[in-house]
Amino acid sequence: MNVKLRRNLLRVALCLIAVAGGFLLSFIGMYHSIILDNSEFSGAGAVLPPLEGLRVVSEAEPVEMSPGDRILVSAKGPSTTLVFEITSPETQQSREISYTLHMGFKKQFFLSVPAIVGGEKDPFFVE
Amino acid sequence: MKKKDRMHKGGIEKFIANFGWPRIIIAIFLLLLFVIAPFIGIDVGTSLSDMLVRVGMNGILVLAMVPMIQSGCGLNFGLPLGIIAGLVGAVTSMEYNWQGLFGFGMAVLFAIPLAVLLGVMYGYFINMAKGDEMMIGTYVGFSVVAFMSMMWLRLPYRNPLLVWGFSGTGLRTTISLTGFWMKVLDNFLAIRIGPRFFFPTGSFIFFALCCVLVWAFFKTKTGIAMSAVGSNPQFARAHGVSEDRMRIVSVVLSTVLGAVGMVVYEQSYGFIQLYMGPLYMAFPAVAAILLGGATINSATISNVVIGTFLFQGILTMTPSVINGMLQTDVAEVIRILVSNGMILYALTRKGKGTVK
Amino acid sequence: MKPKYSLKGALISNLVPIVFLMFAAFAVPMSGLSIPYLLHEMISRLARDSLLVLSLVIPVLAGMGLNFGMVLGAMAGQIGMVLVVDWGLGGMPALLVAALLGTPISIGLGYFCGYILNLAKGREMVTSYIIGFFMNGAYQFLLLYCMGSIIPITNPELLLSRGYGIRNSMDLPNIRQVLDRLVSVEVFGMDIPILTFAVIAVFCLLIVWFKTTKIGQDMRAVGRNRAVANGAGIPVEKTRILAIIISTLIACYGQIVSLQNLGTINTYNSHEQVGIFSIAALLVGGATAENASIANVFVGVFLFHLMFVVSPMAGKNLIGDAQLGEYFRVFVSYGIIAVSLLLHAWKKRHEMLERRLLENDGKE
Amino acid sequence: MTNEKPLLSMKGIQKDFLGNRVLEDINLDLAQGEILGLVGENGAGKTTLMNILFGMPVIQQTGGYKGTIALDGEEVRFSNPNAALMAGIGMVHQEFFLIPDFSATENIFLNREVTRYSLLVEIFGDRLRTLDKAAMNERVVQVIKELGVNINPDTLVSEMPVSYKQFTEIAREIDRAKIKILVVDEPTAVLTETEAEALLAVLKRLAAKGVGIIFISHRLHEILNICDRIVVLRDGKLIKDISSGQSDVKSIASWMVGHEIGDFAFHHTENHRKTENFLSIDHLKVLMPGEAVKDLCLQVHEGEILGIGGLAGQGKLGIANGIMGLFPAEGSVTLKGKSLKLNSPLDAFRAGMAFISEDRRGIGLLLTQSIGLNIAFPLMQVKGGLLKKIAGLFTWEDKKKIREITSSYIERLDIKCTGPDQSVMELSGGNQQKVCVAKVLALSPQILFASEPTRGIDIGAKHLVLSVLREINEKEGTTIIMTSSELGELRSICDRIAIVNEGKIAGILPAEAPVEDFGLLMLGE
Repeated sequence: MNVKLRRNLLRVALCLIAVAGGFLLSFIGMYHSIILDNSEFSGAGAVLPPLEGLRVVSEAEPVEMSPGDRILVSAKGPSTTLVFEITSPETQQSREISYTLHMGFKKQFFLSVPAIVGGEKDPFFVE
Repeated sequence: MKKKDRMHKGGIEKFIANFGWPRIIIAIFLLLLFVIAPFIGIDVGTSLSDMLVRVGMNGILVLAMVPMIQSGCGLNFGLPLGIIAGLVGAVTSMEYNWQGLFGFGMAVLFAIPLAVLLGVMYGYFINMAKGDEMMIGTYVGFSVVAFMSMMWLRLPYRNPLLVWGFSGTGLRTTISLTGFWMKVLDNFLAIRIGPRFFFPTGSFIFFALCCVLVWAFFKTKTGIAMSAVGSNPQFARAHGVSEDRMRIVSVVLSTVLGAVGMVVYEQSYGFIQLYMGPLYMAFPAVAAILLGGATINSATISNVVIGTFLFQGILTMTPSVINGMLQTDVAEVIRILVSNGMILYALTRKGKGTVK
Repeated sequence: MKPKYSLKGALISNLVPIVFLMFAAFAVPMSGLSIPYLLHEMISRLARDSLLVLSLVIPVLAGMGLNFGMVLGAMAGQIGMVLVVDWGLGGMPALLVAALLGTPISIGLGYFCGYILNLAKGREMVTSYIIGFFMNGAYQFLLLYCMGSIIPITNPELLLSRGYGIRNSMDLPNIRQVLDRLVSVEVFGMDIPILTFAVIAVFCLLIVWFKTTKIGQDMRAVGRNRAVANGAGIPVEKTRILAIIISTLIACYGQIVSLQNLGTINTYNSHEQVGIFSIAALLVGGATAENASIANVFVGVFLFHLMFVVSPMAGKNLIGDAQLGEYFRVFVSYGIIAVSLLLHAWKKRHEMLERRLLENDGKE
Repeated sequence: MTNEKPLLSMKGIQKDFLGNRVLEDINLDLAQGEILGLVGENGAGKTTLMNILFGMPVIQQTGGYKGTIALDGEEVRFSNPNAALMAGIGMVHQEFFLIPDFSATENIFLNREVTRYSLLVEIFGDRLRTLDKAAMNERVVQVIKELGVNINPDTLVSEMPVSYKQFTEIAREIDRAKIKILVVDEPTAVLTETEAEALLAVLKRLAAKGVGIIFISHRLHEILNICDRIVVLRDGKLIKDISSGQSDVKSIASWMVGHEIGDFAFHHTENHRKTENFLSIDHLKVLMPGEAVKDLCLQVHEGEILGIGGLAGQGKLGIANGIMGLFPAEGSVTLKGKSLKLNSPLDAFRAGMAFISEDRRGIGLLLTQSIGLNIAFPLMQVKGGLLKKIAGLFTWEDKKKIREITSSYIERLDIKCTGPDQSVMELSGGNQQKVCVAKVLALSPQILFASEPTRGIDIGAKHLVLSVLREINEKEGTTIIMTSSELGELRSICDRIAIVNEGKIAGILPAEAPVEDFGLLMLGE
């Protein structure tokens, strides 16, 4: 292989690496806004009521949510894990449900907490 | 017949060579704008008046480029010095509440001695910095504007119409000329046709007068010597003409013209803008004369007149036509691109008629 | 032969920094600002601006004077930042992606600028200055009219209310000081942004190393004597274009570093001031249009910003008018450029005359 | 002399330059290890010959050359200087082709640096190789040792004495891998005697190593001292090719200067008012680059035509330029007992002097302006003529008078033009020179300095200019001091001829003196 060809291949490769790196970095560095909604969710057949005694742990500060609340949390990177702590007001028993969201390059997500907790396959809702 | 044809063709080629492609393109473009205008609901009369008013307003500032270009000092980016003198003249005349043509005259009268003073100083700088005149001129101009900004705050002007109301000292950023000598030249013998067309006769007479004076100056012994310094400094020196002195004279002349031009500008504009206002005022004037076909080392009165008309025409017509068509306001961007593009074109062109 | 070094010579060649140092010695007590505060400010500003000023060194090496065209690099950096913000990136990846985006834009703009400067040899400074203005028009056109209409902008918060065009200013909440804070050390209650300084140090080393390469040597030769360099077969024009491209690139990265430190972008003003301030800082540091070193960069940024911070307060305490101090520092930054250029032009002419006379004596 | 195949052989070289034949059928051989002395007056064709050898662009731009050049028996035709360098022909320039702020090493290796591989080369190309300073310094030390001089490789060229600069240039040339021929153009002109000796020794050493050297010089003693063979050029022709043992200074001088009388012989009239001490020049020193005058004394008589001759670079042009205030001058110039203020062109004009500059396009004319303005300008600026007052206030150019006076000169000097308003740029060289003459005639000066008044103009114009000079000398009694490189021309028109050498008057001879005498004076023998 002659020198010129080798170098040009190397240069092209480096450019490609740079572009790929840019994508990778965008993937890692992108902030997404996740809108969590704690109101009644009507999915495929079932109707899930809002949750009481809900506490959300995300990448930001933990937040408590009352029924009907809607909050915005932001998350960075390709995926994030949300933890929902639900303390039943009657029994004072709490359970934790963690949910991993794969975000990709999409910027905004609308998530219904009752749907997640209720194990719905498609907890997204449309505004 | 054939021969005549050929001559005719040669004539066109020569004309193009003399006139320069950019000028022709811009002239055609301007003409096109005037043709399009009525179809998109723009009143040609108003546009034409706008353009004429702005020509009268800016003409002398453009003329202020000529002496320095002719003496080989390049484009006068130090125009703010003259402008400062014009501002001081105007403010001083207003301090005494002088009105009408008298107020205007006094403003010019106050401005000229200061312009001479600043011009001499600037001339010495320019002579120290042969070969780098334009860059240094720019920054000398900027420094003086910033320095005067401090002065505007401190100078003992007391007329309540001029100074800040609450402190009683320090000139306002924008001072209205209403009640002083707003549009005294524009309105002098002005011609009005219909409700929309207005011809600022006074300003044009004054502009023409200045042009004739500059033209005549270049026919005098000093003027001829000055051109000689510009086109071949060694020749001038070999014939006993002091290059440095001629350059200073040209700078003084340019600065005085700048000062007078500024007063004219103010009366037409109706406002005086102090502080950082004059910072970039040299650029449109520089662009206009270059658009008129001047180069870094040669400029004529016709360059001034043609350039001012074309430049102001573009500036008035392009925004309104484009706004009419696209509903966007790109005036500022077009102004920046046209004026700086023109200057760039001139800077990159190999100096015509220079002997190295 | 004349003696090579003398105290007087050293004083004269460092006249500008010495004057500024004296000015600072007078103005610092007048301002009433505390030394720790000033020190903190200076460290922060050194981190912010050094890279931008550093971008001016290479074109000086190539004999092209002070590259006012560095604002093109700043524009490229800003375009990168705007896009990154729109895409919702944050943290270090955002800075890196902005730099990746700015790189091809800078190379393109640098090539354009270098090409034009080759057409205007001997008038490089004033031409690069006008190129800056000219491209500012293009920049405004791109951001005000193309973004949001031709170039998709998804984040409506960035756009003007009319639906296209970028807003006048934007906050960078997820980018603010990410580089500064990633690795920083606290000394006497001051955060020292180690990583930022490390980046600056890397660029300094690159420049030092660059001078030891063939291309660096070619640039020096082109800068010292174009005719001889050309005669020796060095591709003069290509070398000059390269110098401008490198300058534009460093300015692009410098602007990105500067913006992350500030945490906001003034979309239409940030870059305009960059050129004037950087050049003033370099000149204050004792550089000339023909000679600039890395030491000039740091001394210059320090002194210039010291004056910048101190003079409004000093003005206020001395005359009772902060606005006056404000104008004073504008006056000083323009004035210093004017005076430095003037001294430089004057010196150049005298040296030329002297050399001519010396040549004559040599023949005796 | 060796019998082997010559290293360089130029055959039938012929070159026309704008219709003028500047070289005619030159045949020249150079053997290995031979030092060839090339002598000739300025303009004899030495430079053109060397330019052809080097493939300088200027040769192609003016239509190439005829004839063949063979290097080691192989025909070559270089299209650019670099090709010549690659083929092993080096040149040491008269003006130093060095960067003053660079060290000796950096200059010697300019664009030929020894470099090392670095990783970034793979990405950014070979120009990112790093310099190997140590290797370069080592090689420089070696080369300098070869030359037998003592230069520190790190010394900046600007801090070197002149001779060291020359050595640096030679070092650069011999460091090129396969130098075969070295052309040295007037190397000793700027050197002191000891320095020159050292240089000659170096050249001899090089020749002993087999390098062929072409040595161009005006110092005939040096030529005779080191050259094996001497070639004399005159007016583009090869006059003599002789081994140095068979010639002497005197014969070389006469070959160079030639015997022919100039084209125009004017009748010498003897009715001048020869006032002694009309214009006396004492200890004049002029700092004119390339033409410095050093401590020159000269007496000019009233009404004479005094010729000033000498080789280029000796200072003959500096005299007029210095007195007319174009270059810084010291000393005293007295006109009719009155001392003249130096360094002031205006005072020189006011004292009744005028000047036709040798630099017609640079100093003599405003190229972009009209003929009328060019002719009127000095009169207007110096004497305030051709002006009229308007309203008693403004002095304005008097267009009508300017036209009149211009038309009269156009007629008198037969200036071929469309009218007084035509720009001077559009005229031919000869007509431009006529405008220059008209310009000074309009001043009707007492003393006229004419520097190279016929340089670069055609024969018709030449004759006209010379006869006009003669005419005003005879009719108006104008004292003329004419500087020219053409001895024949001086001899045809002047009463006396002063020869300048190394910034001083070498001697003054009547125009009728034998040519050899002039030649010897010129060469400072």
